[in-house]
Amino acid sequence: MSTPAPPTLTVADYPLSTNRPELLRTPTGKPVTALTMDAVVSGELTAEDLRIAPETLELQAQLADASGRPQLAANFRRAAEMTAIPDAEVLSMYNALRPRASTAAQLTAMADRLESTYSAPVSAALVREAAEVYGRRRLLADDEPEDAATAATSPDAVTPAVAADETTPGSPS
Amino acid sequence: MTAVAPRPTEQARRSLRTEALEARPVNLDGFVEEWPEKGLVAMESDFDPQPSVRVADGVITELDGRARADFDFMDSFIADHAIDVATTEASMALPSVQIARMLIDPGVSRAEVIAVTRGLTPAKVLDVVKLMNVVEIMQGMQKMRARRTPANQAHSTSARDNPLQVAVDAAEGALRGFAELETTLGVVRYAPLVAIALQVGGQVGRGGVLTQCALEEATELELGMRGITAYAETISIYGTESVFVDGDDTPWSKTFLASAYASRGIKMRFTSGTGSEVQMGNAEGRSMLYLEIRCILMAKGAGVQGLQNGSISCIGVPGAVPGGIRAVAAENLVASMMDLECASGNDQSFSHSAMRRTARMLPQLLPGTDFVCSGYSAVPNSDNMFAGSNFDTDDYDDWNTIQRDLQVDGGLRHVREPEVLAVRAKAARVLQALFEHLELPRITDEEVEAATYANSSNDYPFRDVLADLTGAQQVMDRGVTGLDLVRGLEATGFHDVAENLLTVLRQRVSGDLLQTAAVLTADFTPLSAINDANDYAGPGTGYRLQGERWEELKKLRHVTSATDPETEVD
Amino acid sequence: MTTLDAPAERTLTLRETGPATRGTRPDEVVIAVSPAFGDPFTQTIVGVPHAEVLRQLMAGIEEQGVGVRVVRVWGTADLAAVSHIAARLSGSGVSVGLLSRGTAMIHQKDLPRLSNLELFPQSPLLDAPVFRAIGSNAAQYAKGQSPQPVPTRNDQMARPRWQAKAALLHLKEFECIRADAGPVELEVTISR
Amino acid sequence: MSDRLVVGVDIGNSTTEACLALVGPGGAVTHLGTALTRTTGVKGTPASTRGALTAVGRVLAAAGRRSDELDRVLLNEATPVISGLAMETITETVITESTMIGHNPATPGGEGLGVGTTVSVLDLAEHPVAEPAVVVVPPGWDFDDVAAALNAAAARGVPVVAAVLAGDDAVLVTNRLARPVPVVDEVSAVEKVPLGMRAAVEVAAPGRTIRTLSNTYGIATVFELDPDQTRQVSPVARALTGNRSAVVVRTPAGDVTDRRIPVGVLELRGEVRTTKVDVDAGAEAIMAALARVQPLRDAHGEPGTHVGGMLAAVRDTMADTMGDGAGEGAGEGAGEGDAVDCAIRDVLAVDTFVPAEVRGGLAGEITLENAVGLAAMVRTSRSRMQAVASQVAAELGAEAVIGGVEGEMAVLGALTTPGTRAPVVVVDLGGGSTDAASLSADGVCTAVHVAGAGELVTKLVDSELALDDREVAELVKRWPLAKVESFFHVRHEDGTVQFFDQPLPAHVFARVVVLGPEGPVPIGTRHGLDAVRRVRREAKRRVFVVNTLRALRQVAPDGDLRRLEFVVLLGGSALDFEIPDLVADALAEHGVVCGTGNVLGDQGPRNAVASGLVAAHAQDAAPERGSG
Repeated sequence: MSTPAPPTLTVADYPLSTNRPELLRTPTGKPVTALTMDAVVSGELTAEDLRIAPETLELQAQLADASGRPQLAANFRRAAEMTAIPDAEVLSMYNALRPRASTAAQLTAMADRLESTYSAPVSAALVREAAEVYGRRRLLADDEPEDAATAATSPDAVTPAVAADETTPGSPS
Repeated sequence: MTAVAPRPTEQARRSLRTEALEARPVNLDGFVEEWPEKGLVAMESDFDPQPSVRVADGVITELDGRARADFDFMDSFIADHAIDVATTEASMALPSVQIARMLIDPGVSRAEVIAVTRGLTPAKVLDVVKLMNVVEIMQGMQKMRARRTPANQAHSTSARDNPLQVAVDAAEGALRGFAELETTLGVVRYAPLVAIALQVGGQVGRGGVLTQCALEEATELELGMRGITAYAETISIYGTESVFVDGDDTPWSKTFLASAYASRGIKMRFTSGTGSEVQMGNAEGRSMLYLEIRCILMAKGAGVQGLQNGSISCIGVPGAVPGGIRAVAAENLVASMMDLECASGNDQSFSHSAMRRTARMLPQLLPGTDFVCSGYSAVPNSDNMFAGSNFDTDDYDDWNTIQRDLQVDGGLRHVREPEVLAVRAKAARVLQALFEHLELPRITDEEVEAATYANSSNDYPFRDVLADLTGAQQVMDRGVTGLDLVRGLEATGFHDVAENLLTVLRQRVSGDLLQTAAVLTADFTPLSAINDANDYAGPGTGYRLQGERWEELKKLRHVTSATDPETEVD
Repeated sequence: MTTLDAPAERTLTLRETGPATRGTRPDEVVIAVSPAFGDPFTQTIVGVPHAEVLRQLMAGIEEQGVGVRVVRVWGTADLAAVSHIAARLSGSGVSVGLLSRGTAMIHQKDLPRLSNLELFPQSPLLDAPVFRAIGSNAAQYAKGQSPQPVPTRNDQMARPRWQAKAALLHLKEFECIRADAGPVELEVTISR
Repeated sequence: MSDRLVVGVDIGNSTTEACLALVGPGGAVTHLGTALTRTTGVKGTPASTRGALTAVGRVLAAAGRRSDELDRVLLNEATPVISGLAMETITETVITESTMIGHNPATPGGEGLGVGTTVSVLDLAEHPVAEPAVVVVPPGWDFDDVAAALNAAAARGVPVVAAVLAGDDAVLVTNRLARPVPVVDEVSAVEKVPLGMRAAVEVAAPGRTIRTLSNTYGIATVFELDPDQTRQVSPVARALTGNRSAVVVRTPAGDVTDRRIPVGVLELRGEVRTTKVDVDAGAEAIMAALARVQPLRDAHGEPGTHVGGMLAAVRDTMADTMGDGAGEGAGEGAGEGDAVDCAIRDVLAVDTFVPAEVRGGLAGEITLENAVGLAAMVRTSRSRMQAVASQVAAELGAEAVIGGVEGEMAVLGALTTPGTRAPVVVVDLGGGSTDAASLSADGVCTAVHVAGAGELVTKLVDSELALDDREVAELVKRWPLAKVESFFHVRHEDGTVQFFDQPLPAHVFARVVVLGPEGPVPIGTRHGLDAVRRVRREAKRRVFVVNTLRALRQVAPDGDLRRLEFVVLLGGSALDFEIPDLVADALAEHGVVCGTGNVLGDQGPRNAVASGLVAAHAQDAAPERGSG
């Protein structure tokens, strides 16, 4: 992938699907215009063709920057890095970031893996930062809940520790 | 030793008026006195921190009276990710009353307000909105809403998890105007079939509708990755560290998850709301709104494009304390002030009183929000598997009439019955053909007929649950994707529906729907806070209900014709 | 005449008789009440007197021919924790945990603390017959039988009516926790 | 001449199977793979084409081949089969004048026998002192108040000898009596107990059963009956046998009857004669009648009965299925112009029982009423396979030929099982029907289809265990049982114990469970493990063993099973963990070697017909090429 870096985008380029389709490619390298019904029916297209490419996420990050949303842009840049990580590993990494799920060493190893295997320095920095805060807030795997009698730590807690007389707070809606 | 003696009960004579009042539905609702020390208070509490910020070497070293060494993880995350370090000291130096006035001053643009709010701490935000009454909150919302054009979202579920019902009610809902459709399950194993039904039904009703299925994270993400659903919003966050941990997450785990969704091209928003922390017993002595503002800033720091808030499933808590619904309106405003998409609640059973139910939603309906309801029940509430919404199908005509009375756009419209029946019948036939094509359990002609004319799940023939669950498992085992659905729709002759779905899937490659407050219009144009930015600048500006759309909203089920008063307008 | 529909007003007396101990009888169920049960609270969220709650739970257990002990847990008002502490004190390993507002749970000592045999989270929907059934089921589990779970009820409109009061009662109950006090045995007297 | 790529496709009732192979010039066969999918629509109709294409697509993909490489698609001559199930309850227990209560509450109170006059607790204060009282307590009474009322009466000198309660309070009341008496509780319709009548209440010690009221002469003694009266009460005694508690009230015309419900007539039309049989005569009579008219040409049930409705529905479904293609099939030749042949060609009747509430019962008493389960099958001679073949050919661009009768192909496929040889009989244990085909030593093939298979087993399990949940019934049928004895161990149905490191889920604690593929599933029944196992095995025996024998008798030389040598079991139900053993045990008595097939040496009982089609094609091909 050594395509020349596209020009920096402005908000006028949005939506890319109508204004700049020529910039859009699938992870398999097909232009977005190749995603036709004929191609679907003939079996040329696979589910892989309908994923977003890291380059596209970078374009959207530029748009987010241009519209004054640096955090959103940072999210897209982490996402661009994560396109390379298989679905199952993404989920297991997420689970490893849950409170008291990992030791400091495990989180460090995960950050190293993000950096070395997936060239994902921004995501790795997020994990390192989590490791630092978890250490300070006693949320690493070796830490005991501060109040063993009342804290709930299990993900499959059937009872929220507390007043759950109705639905669980924050339940989907 | 404890001894409990019976309490004497007195039987004083009551007036007939008191009896009439006692019989009013509002008296079935629960109300409690405030208890600020424990956080059982909406937004005015002496126990909330005072605003403050200190920056040293480009790092926030003090936040709302707490030194960096004492930060809990919410403080840390907000300080390091949400607040703009470069501008925070300047923003914080502005008097709260000045910021509050900027929010309602038509002469100050949305962008100018955002330039200030990006540097505010949670306590400062609270200090600002505390100055605003509910009308001012609405004025603020009118300007600060991210997307210029308001929209609405529906729940389409079934008490029997009947995929056919979900499909036809999704189709009708899309036809009536909902831009997003959400479902969930009673029996979780039904999810693949119901998610397919929602997606397909939605595309029959109106091409470009976005769908999601609320499930535990792994399955929800998997359905999204496969292109069976289009977005996600059931990613809960909380305002205190202890409750966040009770929910088995942290700001970092949720941030990672947000990026995971974006990495698969899937639109996503977080969920939070006033009352959840005190309901979970760990409000740490802070008011409900203060804690919700922390959630909103956390969401912003995570870089997620939007938030579903407005108390959501804890609405009974703010609903029971003084000023609680004002606080709920304020939390929606704060989400918009933080430049996030806001799906503004009104999605859970709230009151026994129809009058209270209506009053509760006016602060969102009147100014307009990105999604006025984050779940208007597009099925009767008895079929609502999110435990009931503030509005359901029985309220369609009332909602349409209120839109017409006040000339506001709540995202819905009246649709004539023949059109409703046509899309319901078509959605049923499409799902029937698709199920057969995918070798899923048969949908009979009798079911199609019932679905066309049904109201609730009781009006459908029973399905063979065993066969359906086996079929649902096959969908997962065989790795059926959105592309397979497109192929099946095309192969069974429903070319238009196949095109609609393919176009929605193609959006994923462009990532356009990842931008703030994005929806797809009927002609598949992504409409977001970038190309449909809210440009409200006082009377005569911003989104106005006029022209073709206003003509559409003038229609109701029964309107007497002026030309021939013996007939009704069709 | 007195019926279940109009329970007689009874006086509940709970006398502490010392630290709670682990039971040895395999045919007993331990009922554990939360810190505020009986005092300062006297009734559940919907006004079922605590005397009646305990009387019906105990009757359900007695009808199955199983013994019962009642303890109070002082250290926590978390239902799962209250119930699990009681299960570990129970000779059969089966317990019923009870919060002042009425929320109840059947627990078993070998289960993880956050799991349970049966949970009755909707306190506004629990009345005397349900408490009787909960006691009966707990006793049947203690005997190694497989009772049909007590049907749980659901009411979408419980949220607007009871959600805030439940939160309030929960906060009040937490105020009564004595963190350093262990569970104590109670002698129960219910009289008219 | 190079090898040719062929695929055999078997469109069965529930699954469609494919077998891909290379056939060499000399007829040598190289198998490349097999595939399986669900049959779409009814087999042999154009709707089933899609399943066939799916199966072919899958086997090609798995072998890395393209459809344009195919030389030929070999289809079986699949004739549509539609089956149906119905059940009729044929007995009914009726109690008149509320003569007895025999519902067996879990926890009665006290022990022994009390005989006296029934009196409501409301009237107890006025009850004469000399008269022994059986106190009847309506719903809503608190146990403390009941005990107080009984103690007060006893203190007044009334001999309180027993009580009958509406609520579940017997132990509670007994524990509070100064002098305990037998108490029967949970009598939901207690208001129907006649007052002022002589009554007897008996409660046995835990683990025992009553002795007096379950004995006709015991009742006669209690109520001082004459011999004629004694004769009348004998059904009461029988109905109470095995209970731990009971109440008998002496009323002028009280009775318990067990009557037969007329549920209509089944008309069986054979080749030469027609006979009618009452459905309530039971399975044995129905099957005997069927044997007399064999071979069956059609069957009809009385309109308005379940059986009549089911038979009509089966016939209508077939007529609709075949009628669909009336226009399009006009030029197909076979069956053109004929009325669609939709006759019932076999029925299987099975005696079963259904738990039912006793009419006139006071406490929701349940008895096991007799019932007859009936499976029926329609098979039409009119095939629309030609239409399927044309569509398959058009889609795949390869020639599609209809090659041979299912039964023959199944035999050919079965013969690829190591250790078999002709003469051989195959039995296909399916979902809707059980099929047998035999190949004699001289190459003659005969095939039969009989009604009733896996689906009937599920239905019997569901109704006999009163599960009312087909999903659980299906699990019970397919997987072994266990009892969860603690959170860390289960006892399997064979008595062995398995321990777990992680606690089992809470909802299975102390329950009888099915050990399904996704972990233990609790069975919602009060029955113990042994009872569930017995029901399951009996259901399988009554359907599969009976049907295998029935089918084999029709294909065996002179109907003599002893003249069969090899029997190979095929089909989905041959994968069951115990059905093949049940069948083999039954056949062992006749000296028959019986086992589950292993097609191609690695396919188990699957893919026989598809493999047979390939084998037949290769056999045909070889001599042709040799001579030509």
